[in-house]
Amino acid sequence: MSHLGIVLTGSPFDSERWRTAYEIGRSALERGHEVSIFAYLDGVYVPMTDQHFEEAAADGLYQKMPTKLYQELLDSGAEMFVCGLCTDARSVDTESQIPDEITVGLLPDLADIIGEADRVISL
Amino acid sequence: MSHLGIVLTGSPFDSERWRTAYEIGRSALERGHEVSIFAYLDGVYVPMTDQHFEEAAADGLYQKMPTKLYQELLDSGAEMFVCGLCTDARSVDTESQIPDEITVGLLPDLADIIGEADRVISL
Amino acid sequence: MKKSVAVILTRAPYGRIHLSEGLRAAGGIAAGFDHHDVTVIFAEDAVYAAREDVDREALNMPAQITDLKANDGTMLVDRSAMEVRNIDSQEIMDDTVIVSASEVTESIQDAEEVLTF
Amino acid sequence: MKKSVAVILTRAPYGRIHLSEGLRAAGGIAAGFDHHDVTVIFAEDAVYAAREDVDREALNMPAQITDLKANDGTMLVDRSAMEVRNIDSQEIMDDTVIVSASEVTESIQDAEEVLTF
Amino acid sequence: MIYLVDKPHEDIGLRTARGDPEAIVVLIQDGVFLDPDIEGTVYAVERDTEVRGVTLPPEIEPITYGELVDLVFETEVKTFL
Amino acid sequence: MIYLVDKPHEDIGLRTARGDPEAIVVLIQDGVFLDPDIEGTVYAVERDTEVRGVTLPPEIEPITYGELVDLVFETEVKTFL
Repeated sequence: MSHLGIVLTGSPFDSERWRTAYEIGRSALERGHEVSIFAYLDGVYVPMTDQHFEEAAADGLYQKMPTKLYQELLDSGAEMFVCGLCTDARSVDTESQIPDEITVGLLPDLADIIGEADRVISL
Repeated sequence: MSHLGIVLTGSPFDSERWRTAYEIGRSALERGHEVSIFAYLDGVYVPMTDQHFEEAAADGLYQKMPTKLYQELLDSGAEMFVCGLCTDARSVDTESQIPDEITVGLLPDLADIIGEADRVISL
Repeated sequence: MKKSVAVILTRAPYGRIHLSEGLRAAGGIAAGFDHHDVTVIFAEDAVYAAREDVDREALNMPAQITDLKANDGTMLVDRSAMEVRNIDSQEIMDDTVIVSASEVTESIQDAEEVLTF
Repeated sequence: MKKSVAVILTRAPYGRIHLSEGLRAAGGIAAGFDHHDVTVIFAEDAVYAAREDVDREALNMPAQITDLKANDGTMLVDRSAMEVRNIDSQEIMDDTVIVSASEVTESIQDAEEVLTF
Repeated sequence: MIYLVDKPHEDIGLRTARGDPEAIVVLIQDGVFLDPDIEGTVYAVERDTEVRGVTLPPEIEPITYGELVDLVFETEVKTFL
Repeated sequence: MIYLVDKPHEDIGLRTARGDPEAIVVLIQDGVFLDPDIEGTVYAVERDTEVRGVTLPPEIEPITYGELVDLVFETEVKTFL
């Protein structure tokens, strides 16, 4: 078993990085690896609870919202942090809008992931 | 008196469009014009209440957060809409996280602004 | 007041919401009280989205295009942007019209308002 | 485990948070438990931010750079990105080191991890 | 007509402006780094040039947001941001 | 070493890969539109090519996320996204 670190900086609607991070993270978990995700900058918008967007469902990218896909990662054992300064700046309420499994962290957590993971991918 | 419409699609931290929209809107209001802003896509993150980011204050761009600057626009009489589908998709709680002066609207409101404004700027 | 509006799509289609939501805005503007005249222009990296081989369902395009067409909106594709990206005319969907760079310029000039996504 | 980390800044500095927050991340990584070796690379449009004429206060850079330097981080500027943008060596701040394209390549190659902002 | 031009939309923005003999180009945000080869008047938003430490060539005039608003109501505006 | 390359960071990504005789380039997201002129192995993420309707040239191999993860743990990875 190896350990993959992922740094995620893009918002759910402005780039594909959130989706790529999900796909890579899921594949790594399925292969029995450990996954740690650090959400930084607009990446903290990604795992927010209660995203609804029926109009964009179709068969498309938002058929399952980032809320759902990241909850799946958490349920499969991914470790995840959101940068607390970033959530404060963006008025994301970490109590009510970030899943309980996610740790509100700071840069030392990112430094630790970099030190502990076998590989880090920056998205 | 003329009427300026502004369509805002960028988030507060990923591009400068929110700031440009503020500056142009403020100047138009100071000159006695009417200003209507339609926040669409990640633009709905811009006027969210309770943004805090002491670390980025300095003399810089976030010395006054988007929360504050857009509240100033509202206090000066700007009319503002956020796209309700966009807030739902982003899990923005319009009750608690969007100022009361802002109308949660839909595309017909954008169509009206385009029809009523003398000029429309898209940011 | 009814106006002519150009909606310019500029971004690569996949992984972000701009193409689908730009089209939705175009349809919504055309369907509004004033029934604005809306021309959608696939420009820059958005020309990738006008290709037949694109999975429109996966881009949430069909409903938006139906709404736009129902309100007499038109869709233009910038040939000069296609050329830069080695996209051939045969690759482009039938429900769009391929136009030259100068026709793109003209249709932006003629529009009373321009929105960019 | 202590690692060497390259933090590549790629975006134009003003109006978005990436430059300031990329530098803050670099400093935070250097200051962490492992005291990683951090090299910040001003590349692409971020070379604009390495110019003396830039208002560093307005970009919230000073505190971040102080933290980075206090933890032995270094800042490189990609000369090839400067050339494309007509930026002269004299315009670049003293606390950064201008390096050639191949030195940039080498320092990215040598780094065990790469983060891009 | 006014053409508000930012990077990275300068290609379509300037191309459109070139077709207009009465074009007024206003460089805004990162657009102030551009030095467009174009007939007609070119402005750059003063605040955006200042904060970026950009020295404008003599043929490009600085413009304040207030002046820009006046200009926008005098003629039509096309935005390329 | 693996170079994960997306647009618009292809310049610095491919430039870095060119200096490595054992480079494995993996095109990802909008990077699958690229056709890089480079020695060595080039992959493109399968899902990203499919959804974009991109037909890969014969010298570019599709790769699944799972295969990419395996590859990443076999060698080092540099990301240019």
